[in-house]
Amino acid sequence: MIIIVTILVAVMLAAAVAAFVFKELLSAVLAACLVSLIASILFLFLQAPDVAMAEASIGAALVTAIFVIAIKRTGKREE
Amino acid sequence: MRTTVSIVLLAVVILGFGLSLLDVPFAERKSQIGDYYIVNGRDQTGATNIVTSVVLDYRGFDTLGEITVLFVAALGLGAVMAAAGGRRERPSTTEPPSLVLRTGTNVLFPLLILFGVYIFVHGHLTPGGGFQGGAIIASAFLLVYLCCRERRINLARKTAADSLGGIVFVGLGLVGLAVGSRYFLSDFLPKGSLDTLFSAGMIPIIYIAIGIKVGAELAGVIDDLLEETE
Amino acid sequence: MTFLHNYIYYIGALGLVLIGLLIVLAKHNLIKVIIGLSILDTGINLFIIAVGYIREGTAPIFSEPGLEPGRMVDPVPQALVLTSIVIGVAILALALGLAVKLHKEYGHLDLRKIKELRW
Amino acid sequence: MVSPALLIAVPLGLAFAVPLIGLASRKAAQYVPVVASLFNLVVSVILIPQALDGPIVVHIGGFGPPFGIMLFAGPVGLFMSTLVALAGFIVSIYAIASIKTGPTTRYHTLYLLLLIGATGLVLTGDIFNLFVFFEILTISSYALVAYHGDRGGLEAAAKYLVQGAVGSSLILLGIGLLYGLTGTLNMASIAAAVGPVTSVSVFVAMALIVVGLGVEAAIFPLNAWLPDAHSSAPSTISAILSGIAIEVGLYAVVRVVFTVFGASSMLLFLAFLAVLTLLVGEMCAFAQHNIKRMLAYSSIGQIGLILFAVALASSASVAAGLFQLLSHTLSKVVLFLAAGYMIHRSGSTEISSLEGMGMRMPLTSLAFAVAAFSLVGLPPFAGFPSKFLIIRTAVAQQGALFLVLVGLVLFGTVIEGTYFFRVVQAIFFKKRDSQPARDEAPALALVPMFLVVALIIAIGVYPDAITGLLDSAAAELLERAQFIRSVLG
Repeated sequence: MIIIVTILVAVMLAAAVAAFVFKELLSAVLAACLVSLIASILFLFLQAPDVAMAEASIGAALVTAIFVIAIKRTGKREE
Repeated sequence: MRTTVSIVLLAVVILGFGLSLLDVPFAERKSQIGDYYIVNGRDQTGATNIVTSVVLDYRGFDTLGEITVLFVAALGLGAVMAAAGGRRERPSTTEPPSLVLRTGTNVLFPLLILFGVYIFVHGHLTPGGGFQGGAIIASAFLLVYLCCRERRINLARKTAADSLGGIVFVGLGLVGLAVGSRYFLSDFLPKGSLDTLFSAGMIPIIYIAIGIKVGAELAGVIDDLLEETE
Repeated sequence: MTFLHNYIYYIGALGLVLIGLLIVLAKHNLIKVIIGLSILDTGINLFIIAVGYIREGTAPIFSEPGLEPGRMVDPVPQALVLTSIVIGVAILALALGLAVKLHKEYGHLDLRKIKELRW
Repeated sequence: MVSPALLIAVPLGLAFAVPLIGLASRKAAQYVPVVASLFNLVVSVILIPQALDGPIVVHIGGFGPPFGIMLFAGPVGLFMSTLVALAGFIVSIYAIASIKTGPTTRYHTLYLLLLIGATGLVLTGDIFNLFVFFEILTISSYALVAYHGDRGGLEAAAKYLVQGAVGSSLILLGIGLLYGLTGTLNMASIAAAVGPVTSVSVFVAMALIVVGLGVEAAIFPLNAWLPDAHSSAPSTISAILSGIAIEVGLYAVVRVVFTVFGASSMLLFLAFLAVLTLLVGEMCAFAQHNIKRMLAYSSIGQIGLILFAVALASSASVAAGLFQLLSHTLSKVVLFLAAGYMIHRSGSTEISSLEGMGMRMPLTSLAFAVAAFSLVGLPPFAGFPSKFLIIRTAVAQQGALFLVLVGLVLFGTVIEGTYFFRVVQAIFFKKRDSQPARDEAPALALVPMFLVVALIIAIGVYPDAITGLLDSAAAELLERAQFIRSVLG
């Protein structure tokens, strides 16, 4: 169990760093979406199913969707 | 330069915060309040999902504030997007959606709505509630926008659902102030028997109101952001 | 191993807070900054939930008979985080709306070059 | 018996109803904030005598502290909520005349929600609930700053939003840490649990919350957003942001530092920051050519002055600080509202373009001048007794350090006097070559301004009318043990 959690946290932090590094905004948003998804799994491990559900449906799905809509209407790349 | 300064600044913040975490041991009980809710929550509120009883009864005032925050943001987004001009017709996508996408949307849309409704109606029994259900309803609308860009939600109906959801919540709270124990937002309805759909006093009613309100607001947010796409 | 047991969730949460703040402070693109805010929010939520966890706990839902109240995790942080997630999406939506409008005015979102208001 | 919960519930119900009303009639929507703030004004004033006998503690939902959320309507809370309702009422009347373009229904709803956020923030007794109302206040201000949709407004709103969002994240982080440390969210039980213990972790939690709130309160160096936001917003919103929002933010900082944490060791540091804020604000204001930016920087200076008085932490100085808060709110509301119509008539925000306004809009100019004199601290206006009391109580503090700080404060107020006299002189005594005809602001804008002007003069002449309320408000802020007892019994 602890090993799975450690791996998940490592992937989550790597995804967050990726969101920092990526110049392509869509990729950065997808990385942030991955962060949210893994966080939602961690919420489930921490016995918070309500929060996991909210994070998955709001934090991961809807937020990513509105990010993608906004990026489509603005620049695709940083700078 | 700016990056270096920010890293130094953050290092200080995180160091201080990390040090103070030593006083917050992981996986130990920190609060008597949580215990009180777990022990008394079922009797006092009638909900088997204690998180729901905290969200809607013990800390219901926070939730009233929370739906107000979402209301503010949806209105504010509408005001910002509408500042330059009025509501415009959205041009339909250049190529018509394929049959598969259209049929899929038509099949999935009612199912998603039904699922969202299920989630918020059962908020007091199972994980989930008005916010999660509302988000699922909004994603059903998102699906429709992906398929057929030119479809718009009915502005008047959206506004009505949005407003009525809020008014029901505040109204129930004011009724609680007028009757029964005379506290704002106090639960004056009978609790019913545990673990049945019609139980937990006004929790299901409020979650239905919140679900409809949140669904309407989030769908409106998507609609506003899609406005006048070139 | 005990170190990981005790601190892995805190490390994850603090890492997200750190990276989120770093993105907000060091990046100049408004959309990127908003992505940073979203990561920051996720980190804080994870931290608050981790505060409420107890060892070998169960979810605070009496979904089946025989669940011990003494082993349920603290429901208060979960209620707080539900609120905070919704507040987070509210801020993000408004911020993205502003970004779309700003892009319409300026044609770019570089905060260094958006400087009308200087005296 | 009236419950303080009505101060939030009734306006909130009305705010949810505004979009529906707006669907039926756009005209009707603009009267809702007037009605709601008038209701709040009346209820707050009715409740004040009761609160002077003892604070009114309301348990929301019928769950006693620390299990439920409570409202704490003591003298401070009701003083602030009266002020919010008064300023809100004045500005909402003015808005009927001045807000004509754009999505007006949304404007009026957001405006009402901003007032609700401010009212809830000053009345709540629960720290997470404070965060929620803080978000209502700030998010509605982000949206309202960008209301006109011009470049300046959008830019200011975006910068305000980013800084404000980071600030509120820090608050949330601090609240999470505090819950981990004390296991409660009720302010009184946190105060009881934190007690006299001062560990690193409690300090970190306090620092996070104070820094986050300090962004909204515009304490130096967290105030980079303020001049942009206050000068780019519509004038009604500038008035309410300068007159209400930052004061409410300051209230939250003071409540957290004094009541929740009882951090007397922080006070000297706060006094230093306050003097710094004052000097930075006044000096920047002096350098401005844009009238709204000048007023915005002057607000920063005034916040510094108020915080300085409060940080001295004697009962007289806290009362003086609250008095200054009152007189600043009254003056700044009139200044922004009057400047709004002058800018509208002259078409430019430059101070030089206001020359000759004394002839063109004599009544508006008169209101502007009275408010400016009051802010500078001239008798017989409300600003005189408040500023005088601050200086007197500061000198009464023993110690050379305080004398130096008082000297700096006096220096700041001299600068303030200089730039305000410069503007008043431009308005009344500079002649234009081609004098435009008289062109007064409409009655709907003049009446609210002169209501406040009358109040400024009335308080300036009879300051004793409110000193009783201010003294017991100061006592409430300073006596932490009393606060804990009145909540937890």
